Amino acid sequence: MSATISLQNLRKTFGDGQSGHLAVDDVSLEIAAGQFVSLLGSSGCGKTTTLRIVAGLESPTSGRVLFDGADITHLPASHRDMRMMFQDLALFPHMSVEENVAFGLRLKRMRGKLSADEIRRRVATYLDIVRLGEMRKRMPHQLSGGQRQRVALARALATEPPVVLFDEPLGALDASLRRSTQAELKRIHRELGKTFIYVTHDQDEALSMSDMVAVMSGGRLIQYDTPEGIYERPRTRFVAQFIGAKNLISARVEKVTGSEVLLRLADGTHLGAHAEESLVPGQEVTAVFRADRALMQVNGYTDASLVSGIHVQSMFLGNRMEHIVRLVDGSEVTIHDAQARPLPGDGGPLQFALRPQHVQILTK
Amino acid sequence: MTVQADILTENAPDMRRIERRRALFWLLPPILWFVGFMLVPYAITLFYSFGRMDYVQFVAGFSLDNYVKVLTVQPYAGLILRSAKIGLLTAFWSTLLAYPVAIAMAFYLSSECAKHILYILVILPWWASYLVKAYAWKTILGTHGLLNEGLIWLGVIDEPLTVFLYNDFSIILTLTYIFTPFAVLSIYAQLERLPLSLIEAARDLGATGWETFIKVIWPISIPGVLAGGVITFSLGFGDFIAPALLGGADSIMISSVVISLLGVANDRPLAAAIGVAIILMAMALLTVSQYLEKRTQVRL
Amino acid sequence: MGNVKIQGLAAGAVLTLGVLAASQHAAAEGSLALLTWEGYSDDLVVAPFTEKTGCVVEPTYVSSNDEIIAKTLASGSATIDLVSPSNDATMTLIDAGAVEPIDKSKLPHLADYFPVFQSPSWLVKDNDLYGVPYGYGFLRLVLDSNVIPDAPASVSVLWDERLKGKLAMWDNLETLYVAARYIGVKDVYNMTDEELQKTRDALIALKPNIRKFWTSDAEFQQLYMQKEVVGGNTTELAVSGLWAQSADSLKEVLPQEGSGGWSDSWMIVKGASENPCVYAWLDWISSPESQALASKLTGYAFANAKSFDMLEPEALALLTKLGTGDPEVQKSISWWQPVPRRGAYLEIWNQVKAETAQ
Amino acid sequence: MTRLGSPYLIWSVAGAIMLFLYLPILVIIVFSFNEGRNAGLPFTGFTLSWYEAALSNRQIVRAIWNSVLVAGGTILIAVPIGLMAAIAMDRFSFPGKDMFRRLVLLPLVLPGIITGISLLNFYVMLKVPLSLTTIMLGQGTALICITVTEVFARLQQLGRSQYEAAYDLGASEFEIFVKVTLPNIKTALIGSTLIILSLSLDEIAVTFLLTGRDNTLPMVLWSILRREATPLVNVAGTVMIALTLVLVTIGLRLSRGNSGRH
Repeated sequence: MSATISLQNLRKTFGDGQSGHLAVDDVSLEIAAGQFVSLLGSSGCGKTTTLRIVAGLESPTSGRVLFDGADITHLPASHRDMRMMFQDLALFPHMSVEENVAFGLRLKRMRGKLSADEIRRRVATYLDIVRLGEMRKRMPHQLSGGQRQRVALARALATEPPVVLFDEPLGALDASLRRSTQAELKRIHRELGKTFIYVTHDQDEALSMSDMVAVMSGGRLIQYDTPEGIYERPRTRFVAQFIGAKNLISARVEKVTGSEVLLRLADGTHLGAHAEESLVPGQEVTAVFRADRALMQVNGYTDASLVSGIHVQSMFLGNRMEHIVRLVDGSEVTIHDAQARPLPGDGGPLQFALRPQHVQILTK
Repeated sequence: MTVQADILTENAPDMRRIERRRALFWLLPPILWFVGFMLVPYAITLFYSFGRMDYVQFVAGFSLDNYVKVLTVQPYAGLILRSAKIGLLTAFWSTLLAYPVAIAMAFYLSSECAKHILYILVILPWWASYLVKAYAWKTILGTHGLLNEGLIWLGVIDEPLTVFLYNDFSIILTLTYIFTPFAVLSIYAQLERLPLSLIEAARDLGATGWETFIKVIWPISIPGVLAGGVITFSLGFGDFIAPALLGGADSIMISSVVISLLGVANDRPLAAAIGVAIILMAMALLTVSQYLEKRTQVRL
Repeated sequence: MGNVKIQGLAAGAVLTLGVLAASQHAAAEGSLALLTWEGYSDDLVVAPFTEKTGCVVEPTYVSSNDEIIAKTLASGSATIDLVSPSNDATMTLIDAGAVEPIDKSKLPHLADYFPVFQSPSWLVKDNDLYGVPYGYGFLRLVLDSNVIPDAPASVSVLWDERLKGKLAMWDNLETLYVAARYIGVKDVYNMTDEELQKTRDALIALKPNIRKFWTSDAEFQQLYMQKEVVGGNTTELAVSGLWAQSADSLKEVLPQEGSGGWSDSWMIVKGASENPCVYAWLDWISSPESQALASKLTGYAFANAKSFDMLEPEALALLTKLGTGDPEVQKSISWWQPVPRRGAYLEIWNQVKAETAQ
Repeated sequence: MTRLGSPYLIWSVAGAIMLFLYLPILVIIVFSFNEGRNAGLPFTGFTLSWYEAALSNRQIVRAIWNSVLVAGGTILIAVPIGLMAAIAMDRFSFPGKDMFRRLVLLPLVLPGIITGISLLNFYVMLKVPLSLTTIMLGQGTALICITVTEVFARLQQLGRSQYEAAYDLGASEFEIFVKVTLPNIKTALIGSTLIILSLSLDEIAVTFLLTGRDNTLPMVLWSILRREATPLVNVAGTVMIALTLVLVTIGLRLSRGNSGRH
């Protein structure tokens, strides 16, 4: 079952021309068949609008949506081989669980394609997949939040679309239920091999479930990468901050050797780093690294650079210690020590080491 | 801190008593009002219905004669049925006309302001006075009215038609016209509760617009349709002005008979008996419609 | 907060009291509440009265004698001082004790009244007069002579097939009387059950010809002018009105079966004679001057014979043409009488109306 | 955009229905300027003289004022009582609640003339003279159900949590009402007031039997129509639309000015 989706230069403006609000701004994206792709961003970043354009619930102001190469930009939602799981779930309140799931199977366009037995079997299958077999006769208002999520999922899956769209469906769940539902979704994705496009504002959720993550901001696509790529190599300051890499150091490029870059920090020390794009010596950049990549054992590396600062404060976090360090230029960074060794004392000097591959350079 | 102390004393407030007091606070004025201005008047009507007139003198008693008369002697029972038929047709057409407007108002207007404006536009025709509006329909439907003139001008007909006015058609048309806003308001009140995402979900699952309507919107809107239908039915049922102004030779309704009984015939007991019969019918109608509304009302 | 609360409550209370007070429109000194027909208390008649006596007139208009009876019996003199029912309704009020006898000595103009109105049967009980006759008239049968050029002098013409769907008949027991006269009932105001049934059948046979039951003169005129109907039974007012609107082909049929006569009378609601304006009004409206004014306004004839002398020539000519002022014609008229079995009549009438026309 | 069907289709159907609702209104307005003596056809020429006649007609002006007064009184009766009944029904369970609910709705379902007779019998027995007040009481009783249904529906939507939170924080019943309930049901109250205003101004069936000395506009219009259907009635209809529109606009402005939200 192939189901590649390609978004080409999508734009969507709400309201009229000048006073209108640009919700989606030139978004292009390739989604391979069978992938689990998350659209990640804070509220108002255009991710839901993008999803709704893919679903056919909105039409873009310009740009195209291709499905296996065919232009479906203006095809109505009902004619697309995709189903959506809505943010508010949109369960039909006057139908039982079973009827909700069977809804898409009993429509006129399906007439002749599925026998009554077949429909019953399908409903049973998908209720089993979401583990709601016993609840089939219940009405939506008789279900718990998690159960309702699963009905909505079964309903979307029952028509066996190659693509399933999710609009922050887990937003209303509590943390533990959320986690188990995520695992469930991941399992179902693996078992069914469909293309999932998933909108969320939760970076943990996006990183843990997806094959690919598209980070969006202000209607634009900022970075489209694997979770590891996003996590390790954020392309912009925004992405870095959004996925929780808060340690930003101002620096100047001193030497460029391929993707290896040598930076010079405010205190004159050097820092080895990694860059995706070409840089010129003398350029002002921002270096970013994750707290857990800092090496507390500063001696014995050939490839790591040393960074020094003043220890400000420590916190014990169970499996690690978190230290806040003030650098010479006044910026504060956070580093983790996985072995949770206590430091000699507050206010003293502190050094840590960073490997070049863990230092990402941001130009914007 | 005194609260703590209170709990230990015997004067500690009892939750149930407070609750009862609060309930009474809200309930007592309406109950007194309804007893004073509804139950007592209805009881008086009931009292009259068991009596009889001795020429001009009312004689109290306990006789079911008036009820027997209402049920067996023409035209009373027949006219109640006839009025019910007019009411039903009024309700049917009002609902049919109201539904698209309510749909447009609920789902095709995104700004609150536009909804408010349409809402006002729907009830604005009420303000032109029933009688004046009914008279305007005469101007439109008459043998030489605007409709006939227009049809002749268009060449659809050569001779003016007399079928538009002074018959049940003109009565039902006028009643439908006057009461449609009620139906719009009650259907809209129900549709307004329906989240847009339900429609999107249905469309997304492959339903056509019509299927979405039949399988999702219509079932959920039934309580509103019922409520509007009950109101328009009742208003149509009890009307006596449209028959007088626009009705034909056989367009009499039960309310007109009630009025005539109160007059020179001065048969207040018979009028009261008809009144009581209608009150009972209304109670039955409400009971049934409440049951149906409860059954069809969905929890969103 | 406390202040706001109190202010809010106070404002609400003041508003409520204000509205209640404004609505409780008290019967002011020297005011007169009339329950009557439109036209009987028009400014033309009322203004000279108010000027002369200082009494302010507050009319409430009704559409039927039913309404007069219902409201008079319901509210009494607290609400109404005088009512002006027609001759088939007067006795109900008299027998119900809802009205007072008239003190003839206070009304010198009564002496000038036509003989039929001196002590008409519908106003007299135990030798007491209970009302002051006012406007009166004979019911007319009119048809468009273009449609029925050969109308016989009989009500039977109404049943003519050429009139299918073209008649407007009065929504009143008078139409029942017409049918009763047609089938030869002697005393149409005291019919037996059998006679009533036959009358009912005659009316049902008439129904296909009826397009509309009219309820006011104006409605009849409009029905005719807008060519919805070509005739029916109606009042002088409608006939003269239509003639004035150059409905020249509208001709009166003078039925050999006789015509009904209506006569309105002012009656004092029990207890209202304490209001000094009541006799002042009765004196004024029984005068020839006022009745001439009212005649000019309504087109009806009025009970004071001298009022005819004060009419403008055209108006007099019209009434003469209609024969209204002729005492001989007056005597030949079948004046409405109290109908003891009013309820039965009404039931038959409602049955006729409820019957579906073929 | 993906809704039920093409917005063009829906709007043309809804537009046609709105046209149906406004056709007679248009006729009324146009024929209020008719020079002839007839409220309907033929249209003989344009004149403003009927407006002059209507506004100098004491009876009509008085009746409009009476109608507005009755509508005001009706609102003062029906809105507070309906509000209380709605709150009681939403918040508490009490024996006979279903019956109470039916009783509240009964006047809406009952022909106005039956309500009228019952009240007339009542007034006659108590020897209460008929007046505008008796009309107000009749209309008020008949229209309570409008407020009840509107407000009750809103309260049900709101749920109990706000009320319970306020109760838990120690607010008195009155404080809860003023600070929590009222702001939330304001639009429902305004809506029901609007509907009651409209219905009261046009009420005939209940009013018919309860009229004393003073007449409301529909009663006067009826008597005018009986006598001679002149464009005067169209003028009255047009004036009522304009007048109510002004009243409602002022009302909405005021209420919006107070709320700050929306």
